[in-house]
Amino acid sequence: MRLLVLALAVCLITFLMSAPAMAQAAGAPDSGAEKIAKLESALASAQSAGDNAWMLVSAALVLMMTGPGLALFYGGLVRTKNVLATMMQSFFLMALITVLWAIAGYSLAFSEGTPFLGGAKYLFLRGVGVEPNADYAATIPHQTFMMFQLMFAIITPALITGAFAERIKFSALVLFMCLWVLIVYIPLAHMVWGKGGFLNAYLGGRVACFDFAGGTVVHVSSGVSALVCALYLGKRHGYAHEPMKPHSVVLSVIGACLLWVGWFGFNAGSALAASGLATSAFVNTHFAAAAGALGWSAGEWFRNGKPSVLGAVSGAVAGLVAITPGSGFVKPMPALLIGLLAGLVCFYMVVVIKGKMGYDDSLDAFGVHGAGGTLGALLTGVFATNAINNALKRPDGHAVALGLADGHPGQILNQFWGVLIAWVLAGVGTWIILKVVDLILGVRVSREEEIEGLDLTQHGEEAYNYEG
Amino acid sequence: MRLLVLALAVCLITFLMSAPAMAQAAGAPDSGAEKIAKLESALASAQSAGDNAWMLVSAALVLMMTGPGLALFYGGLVRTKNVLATMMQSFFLMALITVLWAIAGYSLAFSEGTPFLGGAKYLFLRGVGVEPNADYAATIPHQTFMMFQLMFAIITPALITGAFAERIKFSALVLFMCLWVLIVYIPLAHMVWGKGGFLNAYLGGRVACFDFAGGTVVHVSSGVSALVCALYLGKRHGYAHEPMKPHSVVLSVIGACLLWVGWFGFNAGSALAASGLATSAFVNTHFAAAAGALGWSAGEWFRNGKPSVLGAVSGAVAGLVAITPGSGFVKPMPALLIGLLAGLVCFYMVVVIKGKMGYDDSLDAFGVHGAGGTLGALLTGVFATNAINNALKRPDGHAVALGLADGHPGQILNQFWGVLIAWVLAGVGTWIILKVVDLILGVRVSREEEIEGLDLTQHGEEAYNYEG
Amino acid sequence: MRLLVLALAVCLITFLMSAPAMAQAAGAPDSGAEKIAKLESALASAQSAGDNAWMLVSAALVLMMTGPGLALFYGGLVRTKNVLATMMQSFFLMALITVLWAIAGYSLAFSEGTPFLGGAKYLFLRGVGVEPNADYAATIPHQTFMMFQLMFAIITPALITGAFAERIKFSALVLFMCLWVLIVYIPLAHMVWGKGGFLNAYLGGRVACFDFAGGTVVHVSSGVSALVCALYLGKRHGYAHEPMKPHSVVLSVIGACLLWVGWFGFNAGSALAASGLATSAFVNTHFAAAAGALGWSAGEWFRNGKPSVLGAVSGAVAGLVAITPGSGFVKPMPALLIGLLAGLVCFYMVVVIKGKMGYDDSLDAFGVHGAGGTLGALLTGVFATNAINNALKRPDGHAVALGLADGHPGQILNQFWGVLIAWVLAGVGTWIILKVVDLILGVRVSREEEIEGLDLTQHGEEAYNYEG
Amino acid sequence: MKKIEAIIQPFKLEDVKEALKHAGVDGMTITEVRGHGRQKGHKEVYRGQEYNVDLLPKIKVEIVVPDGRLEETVKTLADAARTGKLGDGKIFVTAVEEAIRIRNSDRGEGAL
Amino acid sequence: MKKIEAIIQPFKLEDVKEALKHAGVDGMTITEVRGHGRQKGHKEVYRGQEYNVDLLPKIKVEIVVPDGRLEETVKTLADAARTGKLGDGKIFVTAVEEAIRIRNSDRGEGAL
Amino acid sequence: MKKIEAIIQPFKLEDVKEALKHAGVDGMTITEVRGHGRQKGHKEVYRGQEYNVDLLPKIKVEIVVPDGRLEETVKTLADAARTGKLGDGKIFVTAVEEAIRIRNSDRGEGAL
Ligand SMILES: Nc1ncnc2c1ncn2[C@@H]1O[C@H](COP(=O)(O)OP(=O)(O)O)[C@@H](O)[C@H]1O
Ligand SMILES: Nc1ncnc2c1ncn2[C@@H]1O[C@H](COP(=O)(O)OP(=O)(O)O)[C@@H](O)[C@H]1O
Ligand SMILES: Nc1ncnc2c1ncn2[C@@H]1O[C@H](COP(=O)(O)OP(=O)(O)O)[C@@H](O)[C@H]1O
Repeated sequence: MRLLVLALAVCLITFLMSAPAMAQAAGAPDSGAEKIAKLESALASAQSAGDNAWMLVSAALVLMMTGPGLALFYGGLVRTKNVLATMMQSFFLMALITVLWAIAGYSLAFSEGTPFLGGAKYLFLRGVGVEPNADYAATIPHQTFMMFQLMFAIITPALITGAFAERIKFSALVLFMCLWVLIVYIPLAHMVWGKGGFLNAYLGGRVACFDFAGGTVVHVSSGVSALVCALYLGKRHGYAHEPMKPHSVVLSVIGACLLWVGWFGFNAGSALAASGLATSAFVNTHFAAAAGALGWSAGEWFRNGKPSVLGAVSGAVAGLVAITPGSGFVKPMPALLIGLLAGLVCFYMVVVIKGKMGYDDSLDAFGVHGAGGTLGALLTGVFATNAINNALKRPDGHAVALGLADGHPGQILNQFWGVLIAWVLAGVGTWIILKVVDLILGVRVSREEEIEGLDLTQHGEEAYNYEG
Repeated sequence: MRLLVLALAVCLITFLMSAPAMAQAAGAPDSGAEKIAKLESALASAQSAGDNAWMLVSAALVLMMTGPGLALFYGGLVRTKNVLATMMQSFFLMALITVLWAIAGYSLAFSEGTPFLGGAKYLFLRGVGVEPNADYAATIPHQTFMMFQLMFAIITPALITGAFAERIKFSALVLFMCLWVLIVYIPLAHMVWGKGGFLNAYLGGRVACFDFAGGTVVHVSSGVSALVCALYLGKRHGYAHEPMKPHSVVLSVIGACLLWVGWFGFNAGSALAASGLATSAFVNTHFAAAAGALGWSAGEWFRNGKPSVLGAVSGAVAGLVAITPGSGFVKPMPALLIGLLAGLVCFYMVVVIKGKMGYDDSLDAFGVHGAGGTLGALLTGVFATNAINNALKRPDGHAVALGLADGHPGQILNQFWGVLIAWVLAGVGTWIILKVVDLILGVRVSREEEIEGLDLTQHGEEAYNYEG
Repeated sequence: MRLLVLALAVCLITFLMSAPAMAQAAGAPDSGAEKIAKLESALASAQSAGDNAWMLVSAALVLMMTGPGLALFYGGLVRTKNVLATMMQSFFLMALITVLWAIAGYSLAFSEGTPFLGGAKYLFLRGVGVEPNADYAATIPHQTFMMFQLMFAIITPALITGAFAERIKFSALVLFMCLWVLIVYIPLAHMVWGKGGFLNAYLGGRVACFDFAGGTVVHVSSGVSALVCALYLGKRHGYAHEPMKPHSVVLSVIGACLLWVGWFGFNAGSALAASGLATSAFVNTHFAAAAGALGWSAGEWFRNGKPSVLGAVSGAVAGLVAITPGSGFVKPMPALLIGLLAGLVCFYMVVVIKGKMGYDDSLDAFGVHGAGGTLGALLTGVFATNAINNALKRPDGHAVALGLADGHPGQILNQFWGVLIAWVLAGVGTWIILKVVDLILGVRVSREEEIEGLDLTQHGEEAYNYEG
Repeated sequence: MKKIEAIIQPFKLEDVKEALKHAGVDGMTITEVRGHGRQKGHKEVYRGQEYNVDLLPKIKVEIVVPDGRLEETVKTLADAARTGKLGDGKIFVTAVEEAIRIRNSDRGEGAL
Repeated sequence: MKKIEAIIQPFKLEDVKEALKHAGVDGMTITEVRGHGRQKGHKEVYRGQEYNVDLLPKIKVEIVVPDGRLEETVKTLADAARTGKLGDGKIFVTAVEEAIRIRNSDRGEGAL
Repeated sequence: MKKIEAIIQPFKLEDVKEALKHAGVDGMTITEVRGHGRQKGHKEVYRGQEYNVDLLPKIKVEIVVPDGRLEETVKTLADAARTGKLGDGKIFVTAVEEAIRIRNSDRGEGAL
């Protein structure tokens, strides 16, 4: 009995002695785990703050590309009598597409549906709140993603306006753009970027086409549509006979600079986070713009004996267009090369080919965005590398080989399919929409209105009243 | 004795055996706690980096709204002979108010004092360092907050300049603005946003008026003051007889675009963090601008048979004004509605009412900011919901019902009080200040100077010398 | 034996009883440590997101300073016939310097080498990836740092163009700028900011010269070079006889506003993080700009009886220039003072001294950047304080006394050495480069070309074709 | 036919136009010009560079009238353009030998 | 010598220039002017403020020709500028007493 | 009275103004015009679209003088405007029948 008592006592004492340890041990993990859970949630918030800061800025930058960027770039290139109408085409789209997007556009592009078109889940933005949508961007509010994408849906149709500047009826433009966004842009955006989209390399697409920031979705689609518009509408009255010099190259240079700056949001923002990938895209964007400006300038210096300012800025835009699809996939030196090629190719398209073909793409939306976008999309297949973008993993966790640079030449074919689909959809879609709009409203102003200018006839205003 | 020895031995062995556990247990929590403390401080730094990044950008964006944004928007609307003077009015305020703010303005608005005016604590920015001021914004340097608020104090008086464009004496403007910021703006800012302010819903105000980004503080105050200025100064010489067309609608469109882009900093920056709330405000801002542009354009299309570019941009600004107070309180669809209503109402104010009333609010500072701000402040009472902004908690931790949408119709009355106070303070204050300035310096230039233009007579320059 | 059994049993039981505690204790730290490690890496990512967001924005802002900012500021100041050529000088540098930087510039400036020039490590940006370079900025991708620095290398030569506006041959400009960046800018940048640079206060320099954002590297270097250029090229044809009024002060005001906004990226971005230091620099930048505008305006009001708009914006730029070196070292009130002094001194330089000396620094690159930069660099030695910037530690961990304000008057001498080196390098380097370029290409256009204008003769374009 | 060429103050254009309309004169052509005369100019200063601007903005109004309407038109115009201050401007009258309406090749006074 | 002063529609300038070139007329001076006549203007509205713009942009072409070339030049010009609509403009002919070529002080018809 | 109408190179305006001032000629009206003549223009290229610009910027100076001052004024003007190169411009002289000073309705040479 004594022994038992003793044993119990010993046990008790020992237990008590170790009790503090246990208590500590039992307490520490608990409160530690809590703290860690708290830290984890605080961390998610901190990560989101950084990424959201960048994405909000990016969205703002992309809006700035359309207005005042593109409005100025295009506005400077037309004649005085059409400058307001041209700027209005960009500005009004900022308003129009926003409403369309809020009601149905975002849902049709980004909710799950078929491989070719999204569904109705997000109509009226139901369910699109501040909680992240992990499919697209796990660290930023879903609405931030929605808003960023909206800015793309605004600028893309705005790019087309370059093709029918100085002769389209404003009412026709409004109808055309509504239909074009619904019929051409949204399906294409869904195919390339939407969950389950046919060409979406990341979210279950059948053909893995890489388009980081919109080579096909934005530039090929708008550029090809621009060509169709230019062909359908016909030349401006007096084209190639009367002088149609840009009324203010100064405005165009300002616009081009703002496009360049805004494009950082466009491309680096497409990383959807303030990550190293965003930096990569930022660097590539800048390098391609620079090389594009040099390329076009070199072409002009060689051909005309002097480089023009309009040429330099056009070249920068061409470089920016061409790097767009690959901006988050290629290394800096290839980015320089892509930009340089784009500068030269678009120069050749605009200066030589357009002259030979004889269509009147007033502001060269096709020559720059169509040609540059196609070139860039294909070169993405050449230079894309998982050294820059390793988001795509094999089942064993290794990064997938991306482009020819990674030893995957087949990617060029994938890119080709993406481009082809964009060409066909944009070409056919635009033609049909133009036909429909023409039947309903007529697309082109009368000869008299064209001579008087769109500012007065479509909007009842004059851009400049210096003598006042 | 043996037993005792045994017992002790047992205890010792057991103890030793459990010792490692204890050691570990004792060590782990300690070093873990340290690490966690370190993590917590690093986390605060990371959170602050994200939020500060966004807030610095927002401050920059709000400055950009004044210059070049507003300078261009207003500058384009006046006649050639007054464009520089008009731009100067915005630009000079960027300098003048900054110094005022550094010396006394910030302290009077944001340090604790009475419900109607702050105190002297922060004179010369004493004590305003990089440590956060948790009352206002816990995750960003106090100076960031001070700077962000300064940008608001700059643009608000700049908005008024639209009312007395083309006829005010520059020296009078300088004196007027100093007094106006001290007597009208700062008290109002303190009441609505300052700790202990009379209308501050969050920091101990008596009447809980919601004004997320300045519907009353910025737009009602400037708009109503503008009306008083327009009435006091009288019409421009030749008003309604000579043409006073905007000398460059192009400049105004650029300005409006920059205002739109900058407004993201204004409204989404008012979340004081790169949070989901910032995203909400960003979305609402954009939606209201878009709907406002469509609203005004629809009005013009209906009334004049064609929508003007100046109308579209004016409508966007009206939408932006109206959403400002509610941008961090309402859902996206109500934001669309608020914008649309603002576009229509401000169109009606400027085109119909102003014509009937006959005052010469040269650039429609009242018609857009006064009317739009009032409308927006009241509609905030209708649509504010804790589903978007749940910062206001009941003692039991539940979010307080905000507006009519949350089943709290009384908020509309609260909003009304806020608006009323702003109207009265701005109206009476401005009138008195004008009287005083008129006595000291005279507010209006002579008839000859007005005909020759303010650029030459007030600043000795001409805006354009193209023939050079 | 029983005792032994008993003892063992006791030990066992006791052990078992404490085992859970041990298990917990052993398990908790392990998984905690893992989690903490994970947290730490996640934290680094969150911190980086915030800082990178700010730095990408800053880089974009600094690019915006050159185009459209400086392009507009300078473009507005020249005559109509030279506006495009002037804008081109800024724009083309955006392209040219980028390629130079990618190939060799960054390496020569920022890889380790001698105290006077960097090495070849980063040629073609080898090894410059997304991993941070802890020497320069531990929390952002190395490429972000490289890109931010590139934007500085672009704007610095662009500032010089103000000196030979309206008379330089474009081909000569291209060659001159390539050489100037290689021979003047890069060595200076390496000395002040490069690891092991002679003047680098933080990374092993011999003379601790403080230059937060480029007072010597950017402004003294470009300003002094501008003076040499103005002297070498001689006056414009018709200088002081024909009127050479700014063709559009409006453009210059827009440009100055964009410079002001962009300068936040320039100075606050030089904190290389979205930290409290960035906020300090932001505040100082804004305050100095404001005070500079007031200073210059006061000078004009006193001298001419009225303040001009061009004067106010010039003063703001002067304030911005002068605060640049000290923006991350001084308190807000001294920043106000520095700005005010800069406004007055640069006003005096441009209005009085230049007139007396008789050189034709067309756009006052020397009067503003040379004088303002020198003033600011010296005043940094006066007002720099470790209350704002405590990065420099003594071995005992205390912050080093920085300027006179901290009781370290010797710093003014250090600053003087920095300024002197910059003056000499810029002065001698520029003179030699001009000589070489003149021999190869000729630097100045012919009298006929100058009369016809650079737009037509160098680029084959006209800026405005309003009559179109 | 006579051509009346009036150099007037820009801010008087509206008044002149109205007065002429009342007087039944419809056709006119205006040009933005700059004039130098007794009216003294003003000083402009750009960064310390002073310019004495002595070419001031004016509007030139050209009206071709039948001989019979000359005096009346000149008087109407001058009255409407007068402020009584230096710089009000001048009116010059020259002979026009022929006038042709491009639209239909009408000639002479009927073409006005 | 005679001075031909034609007010034409701006968009006709190119045609007129070409026609004159074909007709061997080389020297001319053009000015941007605004004209008021039978052609009715248009309404512009800025924020509800309506303006009836009745001064429309025109181009004034001035050509001094030897007497012998007057008719031919006028005809060429008028034909090229004609659209047949209101607003086509007018041509006025006045006598020029002397012409001097600044470059070498040539005078008379030889100076043209 | 005579009207002297000179088309000169824009960059010569300052010299001409000064010379005229020295010669005691105060009143003048100038207009920005574009001229076409022997001086060949230049090529401009915008995105591959070439334009041969053959209308070059000129300044038109108009001076009405009493008959007696005609020759002196023309000479002064021509001398100041001369560079000796193509494009220097022309001077045309026409008769002015009447001049009226709007301010006070003075007429004739006294109104100049
Ligand atoms: N001799 C002249 N020839 C041509 N234009 C003249 C002449 N004198 C005056 N003018 C024009 O008339 C305008 C008014 O002349 P000014 O002498 O200033 O006033 P006022 O006619 O009242 O004496 C001048 O700005 C100029 O355009
Ligand atoms: N009497 C006039 N004097 C000067 N210019 C005139 C006169 N009548 C017409 N013009 C000019 O000719 C232009 C065309 O005249 P308008 O009456 O509109 O058409 P149309 O010549 O076909 O009848 C006017 O805009 C104006 O510039
Ligand atoms: N016949 C003319 N009628 C009207 N203006 C003319 C005529 N010939 C020349 N001019 C004007 O004179 C300017 C100079 O003429 P141009 O032939 O180039 O040089 P130059 O007078 O030295 O021979 C032209 O640009 C044009 O404005």
